[in-house]
Amino acid sequence: MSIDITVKIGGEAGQGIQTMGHMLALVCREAGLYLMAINDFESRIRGGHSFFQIRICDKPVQAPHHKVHLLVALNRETYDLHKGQLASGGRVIMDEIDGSGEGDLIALPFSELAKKAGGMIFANTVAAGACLALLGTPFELFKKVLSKQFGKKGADVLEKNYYAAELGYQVVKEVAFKWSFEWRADKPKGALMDGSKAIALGALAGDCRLAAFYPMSPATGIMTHLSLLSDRFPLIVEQVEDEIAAVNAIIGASFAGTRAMTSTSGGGFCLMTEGLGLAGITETPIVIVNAQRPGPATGLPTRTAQGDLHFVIRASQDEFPRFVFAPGMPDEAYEITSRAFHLSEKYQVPAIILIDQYLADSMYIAQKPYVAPERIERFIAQDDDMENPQQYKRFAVTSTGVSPRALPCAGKALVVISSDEHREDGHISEAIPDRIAMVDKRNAKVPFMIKEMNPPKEYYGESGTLLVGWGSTEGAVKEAVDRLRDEGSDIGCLNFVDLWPFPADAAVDALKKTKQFLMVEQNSTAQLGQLLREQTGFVHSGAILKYDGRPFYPNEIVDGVKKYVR
Amino acid sequence: MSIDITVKIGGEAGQGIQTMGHMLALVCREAGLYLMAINDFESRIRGGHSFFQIRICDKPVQAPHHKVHLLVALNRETYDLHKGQLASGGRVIMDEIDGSGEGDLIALPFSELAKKAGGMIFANTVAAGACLALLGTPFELFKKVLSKQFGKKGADVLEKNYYAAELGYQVVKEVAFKWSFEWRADKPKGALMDGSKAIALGALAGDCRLAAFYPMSPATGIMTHLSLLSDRFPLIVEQVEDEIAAVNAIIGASFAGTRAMTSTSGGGFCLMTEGLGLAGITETPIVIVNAQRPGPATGLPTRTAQGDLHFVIRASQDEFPRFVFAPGMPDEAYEITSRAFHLSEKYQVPAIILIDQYLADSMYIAQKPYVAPERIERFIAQDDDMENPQQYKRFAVTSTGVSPRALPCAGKALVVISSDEHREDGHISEAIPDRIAMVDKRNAKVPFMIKEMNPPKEYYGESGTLLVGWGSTEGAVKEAVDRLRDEGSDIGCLNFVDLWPFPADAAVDALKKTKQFLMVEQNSTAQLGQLLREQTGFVHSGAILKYDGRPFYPNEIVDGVKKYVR
Amino acid sequence: MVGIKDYESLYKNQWCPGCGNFGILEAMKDALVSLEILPEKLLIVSGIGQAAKTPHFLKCNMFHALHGRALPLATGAKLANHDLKILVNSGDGDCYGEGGNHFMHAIRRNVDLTLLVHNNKTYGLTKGQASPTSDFGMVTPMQPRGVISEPFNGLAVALALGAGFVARGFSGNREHLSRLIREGMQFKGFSLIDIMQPCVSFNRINTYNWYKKRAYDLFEEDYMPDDLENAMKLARQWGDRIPIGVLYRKEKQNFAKHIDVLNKGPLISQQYDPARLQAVLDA
Amino acid sequence: MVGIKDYESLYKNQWCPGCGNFGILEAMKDALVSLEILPEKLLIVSGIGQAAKTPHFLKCNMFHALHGRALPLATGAKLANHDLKILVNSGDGDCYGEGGNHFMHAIRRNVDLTLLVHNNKTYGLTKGQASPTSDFGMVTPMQPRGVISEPFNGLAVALALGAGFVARGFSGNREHLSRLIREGMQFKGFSLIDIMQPCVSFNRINTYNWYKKRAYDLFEEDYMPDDLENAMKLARQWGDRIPIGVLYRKEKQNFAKHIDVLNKGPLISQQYDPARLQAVLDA
Ligand SMILES: Cc1ncc(C[n+]2csc(CCOP(=O)(O)OP(=O)(O)O)c2C)c(N)n1
Ligand SMILES: Cc1ncc(C[n+]2csc(CCOP(=O)(O)OP(=O)(O)O)c2C)c(N)n1
Ligand code: SF4
Ligand code: SF4
Ligand SMILES: [Mg+2]
Ligand SMILES: [Mg+2]
Repeated sequence: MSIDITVKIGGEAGQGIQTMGHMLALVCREAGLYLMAINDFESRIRGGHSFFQIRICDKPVQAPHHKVHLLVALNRETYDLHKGQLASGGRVIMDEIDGSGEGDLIALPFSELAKKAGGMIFANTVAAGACLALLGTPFELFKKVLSKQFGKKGADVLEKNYYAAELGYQVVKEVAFKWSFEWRADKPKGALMDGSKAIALGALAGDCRLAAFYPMSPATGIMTHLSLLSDRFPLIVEQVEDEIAAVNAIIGASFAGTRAMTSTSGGGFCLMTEGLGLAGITETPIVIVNAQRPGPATGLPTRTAQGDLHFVIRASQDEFPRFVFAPGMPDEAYEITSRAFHLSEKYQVPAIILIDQYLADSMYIAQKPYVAPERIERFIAQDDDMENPQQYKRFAVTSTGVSPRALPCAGKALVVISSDEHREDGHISEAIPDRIAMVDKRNAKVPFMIKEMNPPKEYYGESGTLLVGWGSTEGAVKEAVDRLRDEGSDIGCLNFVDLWPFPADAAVDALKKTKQFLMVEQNSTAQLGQLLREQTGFVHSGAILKYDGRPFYPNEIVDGVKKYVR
Repeated sequence: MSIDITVKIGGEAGQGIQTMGHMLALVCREAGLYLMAINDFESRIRGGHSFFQIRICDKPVQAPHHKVHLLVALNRETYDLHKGQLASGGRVIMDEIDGSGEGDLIALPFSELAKKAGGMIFANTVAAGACLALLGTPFELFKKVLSKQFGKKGADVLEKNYYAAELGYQVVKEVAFKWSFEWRADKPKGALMDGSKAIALGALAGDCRLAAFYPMSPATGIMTHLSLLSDRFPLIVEQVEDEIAAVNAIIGASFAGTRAMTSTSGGGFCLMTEGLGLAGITETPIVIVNAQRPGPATGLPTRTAQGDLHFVIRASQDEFPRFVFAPGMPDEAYEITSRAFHLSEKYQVPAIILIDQYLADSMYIAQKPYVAPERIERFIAQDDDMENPQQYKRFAVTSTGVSPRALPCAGKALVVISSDEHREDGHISEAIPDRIAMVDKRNAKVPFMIKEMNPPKEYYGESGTLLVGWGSTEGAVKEAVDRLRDEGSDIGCLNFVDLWPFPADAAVDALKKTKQFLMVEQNSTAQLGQLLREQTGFVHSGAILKYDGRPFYPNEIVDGVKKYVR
Repeated sequence: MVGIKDYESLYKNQWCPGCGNFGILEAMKDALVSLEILPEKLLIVSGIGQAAKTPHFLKCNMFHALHGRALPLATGAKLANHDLKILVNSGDGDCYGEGGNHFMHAIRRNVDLTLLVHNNKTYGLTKGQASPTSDFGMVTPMQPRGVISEPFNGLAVALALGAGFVARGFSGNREHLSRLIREGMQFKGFSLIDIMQPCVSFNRINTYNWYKKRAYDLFEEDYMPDDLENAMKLARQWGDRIPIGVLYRKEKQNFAKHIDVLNKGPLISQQYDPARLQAVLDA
Repeated sequence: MVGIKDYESLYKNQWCPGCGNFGILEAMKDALVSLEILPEKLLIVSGIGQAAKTPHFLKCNMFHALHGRALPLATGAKLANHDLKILVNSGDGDCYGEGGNHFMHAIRRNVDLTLLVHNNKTYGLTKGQASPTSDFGMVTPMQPRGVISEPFNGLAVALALGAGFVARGFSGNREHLSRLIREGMQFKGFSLIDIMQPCVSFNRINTYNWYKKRAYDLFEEDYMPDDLENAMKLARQWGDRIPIGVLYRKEKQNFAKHIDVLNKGPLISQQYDPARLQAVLDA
């Protein structure tokens, strides 16, 4: 890669780190560059320490980089904490009131300039200006982005921002920066996308009409996005009293005929497990997004993890089919979400989308345009489809396990549903044949569901060693593979997205090609590794596990692999 | 066995079936016989159909029998439903107003006799009398039991019961019954025990002092037993507003220094999963009994199942150690419960006891006296144990993962606990080293916990084929093994009681001795079978699964095995 | 024309003979018939318990859901299709115990549905433990030394939270109860009818006779249910005299009316529009 | 002698500068000092949220528990050791949203502890969504078209359920609030103090000034908090004038007093007796 620069902006919560990061991202996108940015913040509103770290490339990029080329230190602490990550030749820009003198440090009069521009709220723009100037960004490009950002706020605000930007540019005019590069005026490569937004859009593409939820990091972003869009669609986003209400509300909505979803994280998902079982036994389609964070319990609310795989595939008492998907990147999250609505309704089972804080809150450039489906295939039975609507049986036994699903009050067919075990007509039954028929009916769906599951994604799948991961680690794992291959290793990877019902045959086909495989997971017990053994008999020969709440950097995987592979 | 007789009493809920069954059980116990009785009832209070089925033997017996020798039909429906189960030569006694004429039927004027004795409430005693008379029970024995039962209610009630019993005896005087046998006046072989009571007693033996719960079949019985005993012990049994309150209340009580438990079933357990994680991250000992019933959701509230194994071992987000035990019979349930309190406190982890409706509601003769522990070993740190109580750290890192546990307001040591990830002193921390240290600390307990786990119980463990089950199916599986061995099969069985952390080495040792093994489970996917593959790599070559909500009869297992083994 | 027999269920009743639920069931049928609601136009949502089995014993669309969770499920259904006529059957344990939080928030939300709480002051289906409404001191097998918490007053809580239709019925007075149900269903917004319901199997205190002696009819007293303070007083009246009738009634904008997108019709009837979505995707 | 500095935490505060929680924290310290409670004799239980972080910023025994679940956990602790002095810090979301059911049942149970609800009318820690107490119409990033449910009135609900000590405080009036906390802690039974707390980051409506203009002090008015109807009226008073002080106070037997076994002392102090158990086992 010719351009591969990481800029990190650090400071206290409330200093506008994300706003500034967003500005940089927009500028890069506008210039036709690729980027990938992570958001690191504490569970508090002001103070503490957070950062936004953006990696700017001229090729697609899907993981953060562990070395920082340019550090924007909005306070002294940031400098102290992160200077060790500087690439050799890397520089730090910091307000001169926070210190000066160190060789790598460019101390600048940010506050002074901000005040000159009109007040401290312009400090971000000044800093962004300085930062972009160092990178060699044409000033016009920054102006263009500023005008898009602040145009609506009136000429005065915009002018002041222009001026602040200019001040930032000028103050570093004389400073040389090793990674300054020539910006070509290319057109944007794709939308600026984070996992939360991609899922919100995917929900619309799945024709979701009720989103009921209770706020919980890192799942709230999805609902914020949906909420802002809700006036343009037949969509209600309703914040309810607790997660139990959320899951039951979406079951009610789905029963009544609209597609519905909720999003939550671990503790909230716990509270939804009984409802999950209700969807299971009543065969009501619903979509639940579980955005993972480290646990147990409250854990680390704003951090990332992959610790819930085992839990979600087995959550709720007794047995019933469900789908579980773990998309790797926003583009895939969009597709998976819309597909989850489709499959959930097709098979009348709950679908769970497992993401994590890393995917939810990180920014990517979408690699393809998102396409709205032409039409939504519904799987609803009308009176007209029935021989005799008065004889309608909601749980009629069929060879596929899927019964024609009518909606309440939509015709003559009465829809009778019970959370107790039931007869075909939906009324409670404790009779042995009814119980067996219903368990068998629900289980009968599984083989058909498995046929819908995609195999794990292979990347150099024929290699002697495979790294095996799932969900959001895909980007980091692939980059690690690239680097190791560059060093001459015979290595590839497998990324699992469609996780349940487990595509065991496909997994066997993929695993049997390799001599050994290593798990790469963000948990402490290699949950997918255990599942692979259970489902295929294949045993991983090692695992690179990270469970400190921070995402994988490709180099950590490279280093981890080297412990196993020489 | 020379004596092996099954008596079934069937009728509507509210007809006093259980009272009558209890009478028979007491009489048999009094005579030094063994017995095993199951309770089959619907989720309703009056009407419908239920039965009590007691198997009477002169040797220990631990499973029900599928053939009925004597059927007491308290209504016509019972006769119609169950006559097919009669052993050849089996008889039915029924009130003559419900019908007569059939060859196997002994129509008797029960209502008439009851009225003669003083009213319809004596019908049960009349029927019991007839039933016992047919079995050849000495009348004096029945009188003895009646006097224990009704003595407290006054002479009049007792006399009337004597009279009713006598009427019952006389009315069948002339009737010959194939399985009438000679009753020897032996002394009782043990206490009459059901799983619920055994667990309640085990909780007392574990020094449980707060039992908080929300009613839910089949878990309520445990609390009813405890409640009745609570005035004799330092014990509060508190019914709370929901299961979430229950689990949080016991965490609070345990934190404050008393051992505490709750009991529930699937849906309630779902609601407790977040609290389970709270116990996990705060390392607070608690004991949860999950009494399984068929699901998902409400399912079959009064029926039995083993569908929650996967769920309970993985319930709650992220990872933390826990114990899971599944006792096979009341004697073991007593031991396991008291041990669960001990181990939970020793390792500061939650312990889950998995039982089911079958174990909870069935009656057995205890095979050994239950012994109260001499003393309770507590694992509490006092100020005196500390170098400097003011420096006390609740989550101090140790080599075993277990930190000294002080109690709040018990000394100078301040106890600081957070459900967020924390430092050693208990305050919230998002720092990477703290997170890693705490995950590692919690995980460090696992190897020590595994050492506490007993291996699966072997019964003819060196055989060519093993049946593998867990929990309450033990009795039926063993009897099936006995029968198959009698027929010449080279077969044995393994019963898993200590399930988590999984004793993988012990399982391997047991499984490697056999050529093949078959799972016997009350679920539809062979959950333990899957777990065995995950944990040991061994794959079962077949499974005998029952998921209709009724317990296994040994003959079903025998028949099932024959499909695999010739 | 709708007749009682349109509502006859072929499914066999499972309640105890003499149970107070029968009176509620009949009153419901009366009200539905007099409102001329066809079974296929009615949706009943219920939780778990004896009360919650009610819809099985009628003929209608029904969702017999989880213990305590009928209200959020009904809310979701109503949001999806606000043309639905929804009745909720719940028990005192279901609604005020396990479901207590939803009860409060359903009131705040003022969704247009009618909630019938079959208040037998016990957990019937689980065999007679105390419920949140059991009287202080009530002895049960589970509370052998008597209940030691104050009974839950659903009517008072509803009033405190601004409920617009708050009523108490008695299952032993079918005509009166059916009137309450009718008025509740006609009310635009959330309506609560807490129903004194004898449980012949487990509640030996609050029997038919106990209630009959005490219940007095607010309709007969020409009580005007328009004053919150009076209503609150009546909600607390318990003992020798217990008022039955509408304690409070005040219509206000219901939930669906606040949601602009519902002006275009129920969510389920609106069209999916790929162009509109594509515009957002391309933005 | 207990002094303010005994309560200074070494753990760094995490609230926003200017947050109303600081006033509550200081008032708590004042009250604890004047009651001469030593840090090692105090237990604070809290849920999750900004409010619930409070005990970290004091020095004391503490259990910072799950979102919404502080009250049942505190109840369990109190049953285990009824000598514990327990304070509960909760937020409006924590207590009235996620924890609503426990709130109601804690009142019914009348466990002797003091509940402080830091009512900032928003979900602070999760970044400013509406909470159950947010005003009708309040616009947030999550409620872009405004809140469409009625605000939750915790005081009115508590009164409806028979709470014995019901008060409202204001974090901007430290002295007044510390008096409330003192009286609440001295009260034998469940005491509720709902505290108007400005959130400078997310609630731009209910600011310090907004409250200062409206709050009037019931102590100054010589209001007698012994009448339920008056209390109910005050609980509903909101708008131009908002009363702060004790709205209602009535002592009644608290939960622990009803439990015979506790006459022998706290559960944790009683002895395990193998003989007594063996007698039951042999019965
Ligand atoms: C989560 C959960 N907890 C507990 C139960 C068990 N349960 C079923 S019905 C019931 C109580 C019923 O009482 P109530 O709601 O008053 O109804 P009633 O039977 O008295 O009409 C309980 C506790 C359950 N089904 N689900
Ligand atoms: C089960 C669960 N759901 C959601 C959350 C996320 N959460 C944390 S704090 C909070 C709201 C806090 O609001 P409030 O209780 O009013 O406290 P404040 O921060 O305003 O003081 C939420 C929803 C959680 N931790 N657990
Ligand atoms: S138990 Fe009570 S409430 Fe339930 S059906 Fe019987 S009488 Fe009715
Ligand atoms: S977000 Fe609001 S409540 Fe939370 S600390 Fe900041 S000002 Fe206080
Ligand atoms: Mg009830
Ligand atoms: Mg708040």
